[in-house]
Amino acid sequence: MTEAIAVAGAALAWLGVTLLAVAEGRRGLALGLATAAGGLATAAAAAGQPPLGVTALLAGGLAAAVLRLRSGGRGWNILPPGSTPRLMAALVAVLGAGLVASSEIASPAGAARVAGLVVAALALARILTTERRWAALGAGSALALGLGTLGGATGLVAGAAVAAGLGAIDGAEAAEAGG
Amino acid sequence: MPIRDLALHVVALLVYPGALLTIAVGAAAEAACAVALGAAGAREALLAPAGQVRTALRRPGTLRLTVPLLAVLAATQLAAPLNPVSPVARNLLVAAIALAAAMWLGWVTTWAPDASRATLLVQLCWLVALVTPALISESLRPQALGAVVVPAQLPLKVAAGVLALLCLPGLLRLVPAEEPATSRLFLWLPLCGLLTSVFVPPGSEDVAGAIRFVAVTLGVAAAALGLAVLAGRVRAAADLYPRLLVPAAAVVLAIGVGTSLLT
Amino acid sequence: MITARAPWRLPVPAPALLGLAAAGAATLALVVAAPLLPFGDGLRLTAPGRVLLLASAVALGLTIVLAPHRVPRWELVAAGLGALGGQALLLAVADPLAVAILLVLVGFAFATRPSARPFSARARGPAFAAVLLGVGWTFVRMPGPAWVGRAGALALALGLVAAAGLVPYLAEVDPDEPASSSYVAWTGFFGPALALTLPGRLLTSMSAADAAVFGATLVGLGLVNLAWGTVGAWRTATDMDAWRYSFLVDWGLALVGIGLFGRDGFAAAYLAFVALVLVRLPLYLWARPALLGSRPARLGPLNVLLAVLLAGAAPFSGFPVRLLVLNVATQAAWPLAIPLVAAMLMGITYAMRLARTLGEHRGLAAIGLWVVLGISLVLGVLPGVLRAVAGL
Amino acid sequence: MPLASLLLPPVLLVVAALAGWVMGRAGVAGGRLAAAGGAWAAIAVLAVAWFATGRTPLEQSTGTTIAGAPLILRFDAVTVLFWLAVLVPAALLLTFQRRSSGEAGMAALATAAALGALAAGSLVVAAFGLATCASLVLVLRCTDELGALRAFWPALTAAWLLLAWTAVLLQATAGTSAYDAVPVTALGVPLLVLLALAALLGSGLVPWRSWISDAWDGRRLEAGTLGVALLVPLGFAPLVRAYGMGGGQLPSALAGLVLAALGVAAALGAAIRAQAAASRRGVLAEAVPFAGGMVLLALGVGTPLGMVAALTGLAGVGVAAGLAPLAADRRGPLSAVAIAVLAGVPPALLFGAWLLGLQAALEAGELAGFLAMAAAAAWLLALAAAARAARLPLAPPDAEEAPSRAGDAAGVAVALAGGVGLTALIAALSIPAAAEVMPPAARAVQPVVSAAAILAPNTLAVGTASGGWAAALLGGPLIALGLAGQVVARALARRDGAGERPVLVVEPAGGVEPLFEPPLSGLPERFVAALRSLRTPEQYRSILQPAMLERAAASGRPWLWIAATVAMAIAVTR
Repeated sequence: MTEAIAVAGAALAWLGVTLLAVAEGRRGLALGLATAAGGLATAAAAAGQPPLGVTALLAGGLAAAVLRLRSGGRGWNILPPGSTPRLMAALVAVLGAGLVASSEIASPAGAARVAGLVVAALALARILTTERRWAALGAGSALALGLGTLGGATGLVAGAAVAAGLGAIDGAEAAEAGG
Repeated sequence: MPIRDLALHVVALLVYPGALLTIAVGAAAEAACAVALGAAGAREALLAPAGQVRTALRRPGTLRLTVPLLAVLAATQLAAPLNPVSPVARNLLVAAIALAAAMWLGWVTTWAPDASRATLLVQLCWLVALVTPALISESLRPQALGAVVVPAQLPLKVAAGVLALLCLPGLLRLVPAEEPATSRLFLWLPLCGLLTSVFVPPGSEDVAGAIRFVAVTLGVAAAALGLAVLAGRVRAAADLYPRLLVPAAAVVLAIGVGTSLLT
Repeated sequence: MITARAPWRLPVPAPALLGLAAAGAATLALVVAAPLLPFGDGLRLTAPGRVLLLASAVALGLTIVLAPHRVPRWELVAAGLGALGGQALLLAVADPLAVAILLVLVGFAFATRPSARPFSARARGPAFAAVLLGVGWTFVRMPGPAWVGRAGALALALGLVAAAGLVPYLAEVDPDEPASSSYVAWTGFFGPALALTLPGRLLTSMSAADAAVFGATLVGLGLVNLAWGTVGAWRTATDMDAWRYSFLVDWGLALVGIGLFGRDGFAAAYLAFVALVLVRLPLYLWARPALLGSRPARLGPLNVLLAVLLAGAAPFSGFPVRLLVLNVATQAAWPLAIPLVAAMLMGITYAMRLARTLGEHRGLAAIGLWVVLGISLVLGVLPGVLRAVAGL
Repeated sequence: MPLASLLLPPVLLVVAALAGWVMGRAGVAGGRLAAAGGAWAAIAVLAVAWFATGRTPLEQSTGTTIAGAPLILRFDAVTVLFWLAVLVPAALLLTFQRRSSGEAGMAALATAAALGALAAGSLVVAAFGLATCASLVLVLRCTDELGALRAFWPALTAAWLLLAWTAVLLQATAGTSAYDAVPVTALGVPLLVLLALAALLGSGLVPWRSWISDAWDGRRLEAGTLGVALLVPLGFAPLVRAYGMGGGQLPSALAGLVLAALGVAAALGAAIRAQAAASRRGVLAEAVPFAGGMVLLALGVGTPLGMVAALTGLAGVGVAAGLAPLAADRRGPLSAVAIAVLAGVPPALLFGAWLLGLQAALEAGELAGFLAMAAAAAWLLALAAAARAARLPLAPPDAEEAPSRAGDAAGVAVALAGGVGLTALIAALSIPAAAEVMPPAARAVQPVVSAAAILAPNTLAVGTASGGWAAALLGGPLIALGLAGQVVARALARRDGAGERPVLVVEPAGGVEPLFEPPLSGLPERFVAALRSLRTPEQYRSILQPAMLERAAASGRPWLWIAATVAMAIAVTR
C-alpha cells in the first residue's frame, strides 16, 4: 500500500514540477510549486520520513507557492508556445531518474528519492533556462524542496525553510535595477 | 724561517733569476734584434736597449711598472740552477699567466685589433705547448717537466718544444716585425727561459749549471730571432705565420691525447 | 566590501539592508553558540572552519574600514554581515545535503545584490552546484550499481568546483560590477568555505573506489584550473581578467592538495584558502580603483614587494602552500610535481602586472595595503601556528 | 655564545636596516652609514665569534618552524666562509656606493636575508632563504628598467623552486632534508641534477649571458651589483653542501666532471663576452661569471684540493663582486690595476684561487686536466679582454656614472691583501670548510682534507703535488716593489713637472672592435623570441580557442556546463 502511495506522490511531484517548468504565469507557477510540494510530501511520508519533517516540507512548499503569487507574469499561462522542449525534458528526467534508481523504484524510499531527483533536475532546468527573476525564484524553491526530499528530517526542514525563504524574496523585475 | 725565506725570494726577484738577469738577457737580445731585424749598425744596436730602459724610466706609469714586475715574477719560476725560490714552490702556470698578463699590459697603448688577434692565437698555441706535457706528467714544476725522459713521453715533449719555439717570434712580436716596445726587453728571459726549463733537462745546481742555463736560454732566443729573420725573408712564411701554429697545436694535442691513452 | 562605480545603481532600501545585516548577525551568533544549543549537533564548526570564519571576519573588517570605497560603509557592513552569516552556515552545517540546500538560499540571496546582470543568470552557478552536491551525495549513499557511486563522487567534486565558479563552470564577471555582487565573492569568499569543510564530511561516507574518483577529479580539475589561470592571467588582454585568473591559480593548488588526500595536502588547501580570503581578495579590492581607471597603475617598491607576494615567493603566504603541494604531489607521484613546478614558475609572468594595478594609495588605504602585506608575511613565515590552531 | 654568534651578524644588519628606514622616513641622510656600519660590525662579530670561540661547528634545531619546515640552522666553517664571501663585498658596496637611506636599509635587509639563507641547516630552509633574498633584491632593483629584470626573476624563481623540489624529494626518500641527517645514499644523480640546476640558475653560471651580467645593464649599478654579491654565493651553497650530504663526494664522478665542464663553459663564455664588450662596464660585468666558472670547475673536480680551491675561489668571487662595481666608471691607474686584478693578474686573491683550481683539475687526471687547459685558455682570453678594456668607453651613454676613487682603492687593497694572505686564508678558512663537507670515512684516522697536502711545510707557500705558489714571499715583495715604483714614478713625474701621466688613460676614438665576434651571440634571445612567436596552426585555430570556450562557459545559457558534466560522467561511469 505504502509503495502505491509513494509512487503516486512521486507522480504528483513530477506533474507539479512539470507544471512549474511549463508555466509562464504566476498562478501556474504557484500551482506547480504547491503540487510538487504535495507530491513530495506524500512520497516522503510514505517512505517513513518523520511526520514533523513531512509537514514542514508541505508547509514550506505551500508558503513558497502562496508568496510567489505576489509577483510575476499575470494569470496561468501554462504551456505557452515553445513549451515542447520543456515537456520532453520532463519525460527524459523521469526516465533518467528511473534508470538511476531502477533497483529500488519499487520501494517507498526509492520512489521518494526518484521524486526528489526529478523535481531537483527539472527545477534546475528551469533555473538554467529562464531569464525571469520570479520564475527563477519559484524554481529555486522547488529545487530546495526536491533536494530536501533526498535527505532525512534535517533535509526536509532545511528544504522547507529555504523554499519559504526564497518565496520571501521579491520577484519583481523592477527590483533588479534597485538592487 | 720566514725572514730568511723572504730575503731569498727578494733576491730572486731583484737579482737572480729576476730583474738583473732579465734586463741583462733582454738587453743582449734586443741588441741582437736591432742588428738582425732593424739592420742597424753595431753602435745603434748596442744603444737601442739603453734607449728603451731610458724611456721606461722617463715615463713610468702604473702599467708600465706592472710589466717588468710580472716578467720578473715569471723569471723566478724558471728552473734556473741556484734559483733561491724553492723548486717545490715554482709553477709553470704562474710563469705562463704572469707572462701573458705582461704581454697584454705591455701592448695596451699600441693596441691594434689584428696584432692582438695574432697574439691571442699564438698565446693559445703556446699554452697548448706548455701545458700538454704537464697534463701527462700531472706536474707543473718546470724542472720536473724538463727532467722527463720517459720514452713514451718524448714524442710529445719534442713536438711541444718545437711548437713552443715556433710561438716565440709571435709572443715577442718579432713577426711581423714591429717598432720594439719597451716591454719586450723584459720578456726575453722569462719566455725563452721557460722553454729551456720545461723542455731541456736541468743542469747541475752550481755556477756551471747556471751558466749552461743562461747559454741555452740565449740559444733559444737566438733561434726565435732566426725564425723571425726567416719569416722576414721568406714571404710565404710570414703569410702563413701564425696560422701555421694552429695545426701544429692540434698535432701536439693529438699526441698528448694519444700519450695519455697509452701511458 | 568595496563596490565599484555603478551609475545604473539605485540606492538599496535601508530596511532591506537592515534585515540582511540582522539575518547575517543572527546566523553568525547561532553558529557560534550552536554547541550550547540542543540542536548543536547539526551545526558543528570544524577547527579549520573556525579559523577561516575568523579570517573572513578580519578580511571584511579590514576591507570595510581601510579599502577604497565608493558606497556608504553602513551598506558594506550590512552586506558583509550577511555574507559572513551565509559563510558561517556553509561552514557549520554538518549534513552535506543541508549544505547543498543552503547553497540555494545563499546563492539566490546573493543574486539580489546590485548588478547589471540578470538575477536568474547570477543564480545559476549556486543552483547548479547545489544540484551537483545534492545528487552526488544521494548517489554515493544509494545502494545500487558501482557506477552510481562513481557518478556521485564525480558530482560532489564538480559541485565544489561549480560553487567556486572555476573551470569548467566559469561565471561571467562584469568589470564594472561591484565585488560584493560579482562572482568573485563566490570564488574568494563562499567557495573556500565549502571546499574547506565538505571534503572531510563527504569522504567519511564514501567507499574507497568512490573516494578515488572524487580525489582524481579534484586533482585533474586542480591542474586544469592551475594551467588555465596561469596562462590566462599571463595572456589575457585586460587586467581585470588577469586578477580573476589569479584566483584560479590559488584554487588549482588547493584542489590538488585536497584531491591527494594527504595531511599536508589538506593543510596546503587550508593555508591557500586562508590566504585567498585574507590576502588575495583584499588585494583585488585595493586594485579595483586602478582596474576601473579611476586611479593610475604604477610600479613602486611596494608594488614590487606585492608582485613577489602575488607570485607566491618567500617570505609570503604563497611559499608554504607551494612547498606543501609539491611535497604531497611528490609523495603521491613525483611526475605530478613537474606541471606544478612549471605553473609555479609561470606565476611570475603575471604577478608584476597584477601588482602594477594596485597603484599608489595614501592614508587609510595605504595602511591597509601594508596590513595585508604583513598578514601575508605572517602566513608565509609562521604557517605552523595556523596549522596547529586548525589541528592539521 | 654559539647561538648568539649565529644570530648576531644578521641581527646587526636588520637593526641597521631599520635605522636606515627610520632615517629615510625622517629625511635624514644617515642610512647609508648605518648599513655600512652594520656590515662591517657583522664582519667583526663574525671573526670574533668564530676564531675566539674555538671554531666549534654548531647545528641548531630551533624547535620552531619556518614556512612550515623545521628551522634548522648550521654554523660551521662553511657558513663562516660563505658569510665572509657575502659580507666583505656587501660591506664594500654599502660603504662606497651611493644610496638613499631607504635603499641602504633595504640593501642591509637583503644582506641579512642572505646570511640567514647561508646559515640554513636544511635544503628547505635554504630554498626559503634564497627566495626571500631574491625577493628583497628584486625590490631593490625595481628602480632598474624591467628589461634588466627579464632574466633575473625567472632564473631566481626557477632556482628556489628547484631547490624546494629537491628538498621535498629528499624528504620523500630520506625523511628529511637536513644536511646532517640525510643518509649518504639518499642524494642520487637525479636529485643532484635538480640541485645543480638550481645552483647554476641561482648563481647565474651558464655559458650564455645570465642575470649576473644583466645586473650591469641598468642605468644605476647599485642595486644589481649588490644583488650579484649576495646571490651568487647563495647559489653555490647547496652545491657545496651536497658534498657533505654525500659523505664528501658526489653520487657520480661523471656528474662532477659535467659540472666542471659547465664551469669551464661558463668561464669561457664570460671571457668571450668580455673581449667583445662595447664598454668597460660590459667587461667588468663578466668578472663574476668568470670567477664563478672557475669555482665550478674546481668544485666539479671533487677532490679535497678541488674543494679547497673552490672555497678559496668563492672568497675570490666575493672580492670580484665587491671590486668590479667600484672600479667601474673611472679611468686612471688604480682602475686599470683593478681590472687587471679582476682578470686574474698575480698576486691578487683571484689569481691564487684560480691557480689552485687549475692545479686541482690537473691533478685529478687527464680528462679534468684537459678541462683545466680549456680554463687556462679562457683565462688568457680574459687577460686580453682586460687589456682591450683600457680603450673602451666607461659606460653606455644613458648610464648614470658613479665613480668611487676610495672604493676601488679599498677593493684593490682587499684583493691584493687576500692574494698575499692566500696561505693564511686557505689554512684558516678553506681547509676547515672543506673538511666540514669532506669528513673522514667511518673508521679512517687520517682526515680526507689534509693541510700537509696543500700547504708547503715550514714556509708561507702553497705547495701541492703538482706545484706551488709562494703567495706571501713573492706576492708581498712584488706589491711592495710596485708601490715603491709608483712612488718613484710620481716623484720623477713631479720633477719633470708633467704630473702623473696615466698610461692607461687612452681616450677611445670610437668603439674598439672585438678580437672576434662571440659565436651564437643572441641565441637565448632568439630562442625566447621563437617561443613567443609560437602560434596555434591555422587549421586548428577554430577548435583551439580558449577565449571562445570561456565565453561559452561564462556567458549566455550554460550549455557548456552541462556538456562538460555529462562528458565527465560518461568518462567515470563507463
